[in-house]
Amino acid sequence: MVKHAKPNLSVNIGSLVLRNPVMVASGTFGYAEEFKGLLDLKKLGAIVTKTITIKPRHGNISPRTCETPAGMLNSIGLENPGIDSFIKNKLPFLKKLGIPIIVSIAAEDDPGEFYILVGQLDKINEVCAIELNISCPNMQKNKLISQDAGETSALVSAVRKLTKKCLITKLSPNVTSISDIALAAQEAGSDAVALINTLSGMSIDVYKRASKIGSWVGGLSGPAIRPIAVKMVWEAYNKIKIPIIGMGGIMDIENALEFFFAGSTAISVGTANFINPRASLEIISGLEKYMADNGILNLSNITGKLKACED
Amino acid sequence: MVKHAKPNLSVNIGSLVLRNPVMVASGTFGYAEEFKGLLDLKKLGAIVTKTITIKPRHGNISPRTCETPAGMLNSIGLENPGIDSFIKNKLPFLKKLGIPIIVSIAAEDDPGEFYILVGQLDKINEVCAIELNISCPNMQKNKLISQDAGETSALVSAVRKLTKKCLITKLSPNVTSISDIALAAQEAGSDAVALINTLSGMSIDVYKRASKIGSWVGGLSGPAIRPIAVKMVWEAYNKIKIPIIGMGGIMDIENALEFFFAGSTAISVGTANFINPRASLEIISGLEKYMADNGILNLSNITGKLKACED
Amino acid sequence: MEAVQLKAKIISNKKLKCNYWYLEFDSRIIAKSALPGQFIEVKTGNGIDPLLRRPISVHSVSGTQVKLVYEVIGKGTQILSERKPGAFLDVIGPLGNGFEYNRLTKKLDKQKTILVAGGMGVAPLVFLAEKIKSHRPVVLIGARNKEQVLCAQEFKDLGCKVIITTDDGSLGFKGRVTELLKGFLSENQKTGKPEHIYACGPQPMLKTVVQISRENNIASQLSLETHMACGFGVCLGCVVSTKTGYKRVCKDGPVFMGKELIW
Amino acid sequence: MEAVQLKAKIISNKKLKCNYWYLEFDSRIIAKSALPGQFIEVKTGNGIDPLLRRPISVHSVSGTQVKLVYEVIGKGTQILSERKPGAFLDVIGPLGNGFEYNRLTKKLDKQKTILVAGGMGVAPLVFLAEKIKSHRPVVLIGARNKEQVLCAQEFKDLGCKVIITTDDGSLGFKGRVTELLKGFLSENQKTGKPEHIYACGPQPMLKTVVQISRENNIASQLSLETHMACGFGVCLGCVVSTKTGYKRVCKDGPVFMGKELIW
Ligand SMILES: Cc1cc2nc3c(=O)[nH]c(=O)nc-3n(C[C@H](O)[C@H](O)[C@H](O)COP(=O)(O)OP(=O)(O)OC[C@H]3O[C@@H](n4cnc5c(N)ncnc54)[C@H](O)[C@@H]3O)c2cc1C
Ligand SMILES: Cc1cc2nc3c(=O)[nH]c(=O)nc-3n(C[C@H](O)[C@H](O)[C@H](O)COP(=O)(O)OP(=O)(O)OC[C@H]3O[C@@H](n4cnc5c(N)ncnc54)[C@H](O)[C@@H]3O)c2cc1C
Ligand SMILES: Cc1cc2nc3c(=O)[nH]c(=O)nc-3n(C[C@H](O)[C@H](O)[C@H](O)COP(=O)(O)O)c2cc1C
Ligand SMILES: Cc1cc2nc3c(=O)[nH]c(=O)nc-3n(C[C@H](O)[C@H](O)[C@H](O)COP(=O)(O)O)c2cc1C
Ligand code: FES
Ligand code: FES
Repeated sequence: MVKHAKPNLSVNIGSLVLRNPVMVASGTFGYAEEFKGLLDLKKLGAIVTKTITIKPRHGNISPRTCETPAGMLNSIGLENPGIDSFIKNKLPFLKKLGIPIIVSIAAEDDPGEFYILVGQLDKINEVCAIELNISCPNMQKNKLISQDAGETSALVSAVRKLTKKCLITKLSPNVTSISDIALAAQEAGSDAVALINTLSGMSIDVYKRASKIGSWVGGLSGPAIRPIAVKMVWEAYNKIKIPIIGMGGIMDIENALEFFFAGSTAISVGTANFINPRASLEIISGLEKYMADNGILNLSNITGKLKACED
Repeated sequence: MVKHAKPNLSVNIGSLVLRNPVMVASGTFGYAEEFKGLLDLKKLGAIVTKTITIKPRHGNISPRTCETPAGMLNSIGLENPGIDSFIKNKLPFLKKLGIPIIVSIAAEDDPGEFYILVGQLDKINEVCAIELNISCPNMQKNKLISQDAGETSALVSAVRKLTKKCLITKLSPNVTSISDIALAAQEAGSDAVALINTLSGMSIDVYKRASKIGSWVGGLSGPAIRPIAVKMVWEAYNKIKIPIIGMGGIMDIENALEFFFAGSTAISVGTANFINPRASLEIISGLEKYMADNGILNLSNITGKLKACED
Repeated sequence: MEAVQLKAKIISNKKLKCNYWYLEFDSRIIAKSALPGQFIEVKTGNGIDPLLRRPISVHSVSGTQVKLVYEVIGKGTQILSERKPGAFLDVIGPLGNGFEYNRLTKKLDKQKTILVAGGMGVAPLVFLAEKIKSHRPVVLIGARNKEQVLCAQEFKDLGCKVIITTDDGSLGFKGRVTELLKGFLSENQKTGKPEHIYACGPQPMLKTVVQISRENNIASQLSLETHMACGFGVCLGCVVSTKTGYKRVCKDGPVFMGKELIW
Repeated sequence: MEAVQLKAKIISNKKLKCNYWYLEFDSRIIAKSALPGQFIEVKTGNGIDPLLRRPISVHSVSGTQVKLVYEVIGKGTQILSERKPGAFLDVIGPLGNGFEYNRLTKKLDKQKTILVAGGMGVAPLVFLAEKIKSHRPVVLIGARNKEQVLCAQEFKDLGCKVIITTDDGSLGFKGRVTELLKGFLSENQKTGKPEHIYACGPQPMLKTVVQISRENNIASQLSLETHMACGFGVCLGCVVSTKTGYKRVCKDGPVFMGKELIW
């Protein structure tokens, strides 16, 4: 009976095949080692590393995080050990896990840095995909690459020439039209887009009359932004053909399903990792159960399958 | 002693003088009559009416609202009786209150509709100010006027020629750079900008596999969006000179103070009116107390007065 | 009477059975003015989760006390069920139009009025039955199963004739309350058919009730439910389509005449 | 030992005095491995308000039970204080490095160790005092007033010499605990000065303690507090500046050597 047929959770993202569609979002899972003992890492669909730059970055002054209604602000400022130290000290542990590793990278000043980073990562077999973080709100830039369709397309097509690996472009929600940017990434050869990075936000301690974040502004994440993220996934889904990796406030299976119905091929768990380190695994088993209970054999049968609401 | 000096809550917005800086936001207070008996309307700094169009509008299909984490989505679709019926049936009650009345207006199809609406309102003494709603996400437009600096500036300067009344331009947060749009409104002669309207959002009922909103997409409001709104007020404050009317998730005096420190000259209470109809009055008395306790004689002493955060 | 916002003392908040609870709060002003079919907007907890108030019908009124019956189905009602007697509940009410019965029932003979309740739908009908008990209304109650049949005794105590049906037949007839209504009407063809139906329950049930009442041309009043952001007519979020355009369920309703609705 | 996430049964959750509460939960695995200065990340309630966990120090351990002492200052601690015994608390722990004492204190004579606690700062120091009680540490406690002096008896029961000071002089000396520390050090110049200071409390106090310990060149260990999003080293949100760059208070700390910190 359909009800008992084993559902197939695997999905393809460009050349990348995932055993299940649940990843952990960049910057919310470190380099996985921190979660050793808190969950069985081998069960994850994929791990996206904290964003790496060429040189080590110390990151922004503290305080770097604060809580907001149903969300949080962060301004870490891409603190990371730099690509060489990452490869030497962090990658070995990740390789041992035997699950797809997606390395997130960013440029500090010059888009050209992406070429160098991609060049180095292209040589490493265990790196299954590269995520271009052109949407980090915490680097005191007045404009992000992903806030301009032209710059996005220029960068992606340049990088595309440098690697055959699966390329994921991560976009910022702080734009007038997410689908225009997503389309630009697709046309430039990106294998997928990751939606969404954090929204620029600010929270004020009225007693200190100061921003709660040391670098004044931070990126908003968590359940508060979920409706914004779901809407952007839905909007992009209706305009582009490449897979969408949906994220933004996913805490449990119900939230994850919203993103699949809105058009996500895979989803990413972010802030939830801080609150419930097992959230991602609970979503995987929840997804298996949901598909079995509803006789859904393949995820493609739910991705984007949104009905009109009859009152 | 300073502590006991009576603080002065009045603020100026263009030609408009408010006894206190606390308004109620368009669409969350109807035409005030609905709140009769729930609070003393005469104490409000100003009332902004539900947005009015030339013709009556039936609005969008239901369901029109749903709850989200620390927020809500709405897709009312500017249901309103039209300008003539508004003037005939709604305005008389508002006039009797003897407090500043700000009429919010929008065009259904053609920006030219704004000229007609402004023409009619310009003749009415009790209308102290006109708010140009060029940022309603619920009219199934692919682009809003306030999502384009050029269109914003064109509309505002055209309207500016038609009236000497205080002109407030209400902007959408769904833009790449809020300060660019705010600047365009200022240069075109707007007396103030109102920040922010709702963010485009979507929420899915995973059991029905349908959007919880009948018209699929809605506008996100409530505490969830406060950090986004505060950031946009702060960003605009650092770029423009005209007053900012700040709003977005203001529930109490603490929230209101965030907006003043971020650069608001006045603030507007929206979604909170549904949950605590007295929120606006509690904020007014809270503001009086805060100023008295801190020896602040004038609101200009806190607007935009944000300190760097020492850890 | 205009609705008021106040902090009312919780007198009791007890589990009835299954997930059904009843709560009594003290408010002379609301108790005095509340009418059958009206509801209260309750701030179930402090804080912002859930953010919005929850609408709950006035189940009945005694002295200065207002009684609510509610089912715990989610966050808000869960938190409400955890509130302790003695604590203060932030309420706005009474809200909505309520059932129309004085003018209507005055001329009716006994047993000419039928109350149809589906599940939680009994809540507002008890209050109504109290007001028109002199007319000995017939009450048809439908529920999923025996455990979920509510308030039957209360209706009986008011002198109503009560007929029960359950989806699984674990109590009374087996089947939906709308089928029960059909049967009841055909049986009573001869004895002179009822002249007014009051109904409250899930939307699909109400739609069927409207059909039945039209087929038998009997006047009907339905108490509707929609998602409500404000509950007092200001957000325009709760509309339903009627012959005269969109109407607000919270303010123009929640009670509508069957003939008004476009169903 | 690696930290674990588990649902631990609440054994007791009682008000101590003022806004101070203590809570005991049962977890053999955490009780067995927790060290003084380590902390627990507690999900204070279900739901998303507040969204994040709250870090609370291990106050002490007895058998399979872990004891926390906390002050109700906001949403999270308020909700925590409403949790009932028998319910299950979602905790992650033990977290952080904890105080270093074995190697250090082995060679020390009695009364050569000073514990300096400001306000809630007593919480982790009780556990430490227990471990090094054979060295008869001297405990300096500072609080706003008499009511807010915590755990004094517990330290005495462990055989510690306890000296108290309050801002308003309502108990013990009048003044800040850092002044008390200064005084204590000058007095004991002759009798051979202390050789190690452990301190926990508000940041301004800790900064002064570091100064004092530097002036008197005494080694010091401080337990720091910062806002924490995760508590287990992954978000990089809780950093403090040290001579060797930014360090995570939750993972590399919360205990730091005075000489490491750039203060
Ligand atoms: C005028 C009116 C009178 C009402 N009277 C009563 C009453 O007397 N007793 C009572 O128990 N309930 C009554 N209700 C329904 C009650 O308001 C909802 O059950 C309640 O709001 C659910 O809140 P929650 O946070 O517990 O559930 P939520 O977490 O908000 O929702 C849980 C689930 O229930 C669904 N749901 C939420 N609201 C409704 C609704 N209005 N109708 C149907 N499904 C819903 C949601 O879609 C979700 O799937 C009334 C509703 C209205 C509009
Ligand atoms: C490693 C560590 C160990 C701790 N151990 C204990 C303990 O044993 N007992 C105890 O009572 N508390 C302890 N704390 C502090 C405790 O975590 C906070 O008091 C708690 O998070 C406040 O949560 P809340 O939701 O009640 O207050 P919130 O609503 O989050 O905040 C209320 C007010 O308190 C302020 N505040 C919040 N967190 C902190 C903080 N970490 N330090 C100072 N002010 C803060 C906020 O800025 C706000 O003004 C510890 C903190 C850390 C980092
Ligand atoms: C503390 C923190 C650090 C983050 N760091 C990164 C990062 O380095 N690179 C990146 O692409 N996104 C980063 N993000 C964004 C997340 O990957 C994710 O896009 C965003 O948080 C929305 O998902 P969520 O609401 O589930 O957290 C970070 C988010 C948080 C909360
Ligand atoms: C139900 C609802 C209806 C609204 N209708 C309008 C409107 O007609 N015109 C308008 O300019 N803004 C409208 N808004 C937006 C509010 O005025 C306000 O900008 C927004 O809700 C953010 O503030 P808040 O978070 O305090 O609600 C509406 C908001 C809500 C929730
Ligand atoms: S719920 Fe707001 S108008 Fe009915
Ligand atoms: S709180 Fe996340 S790294 Fe310390």
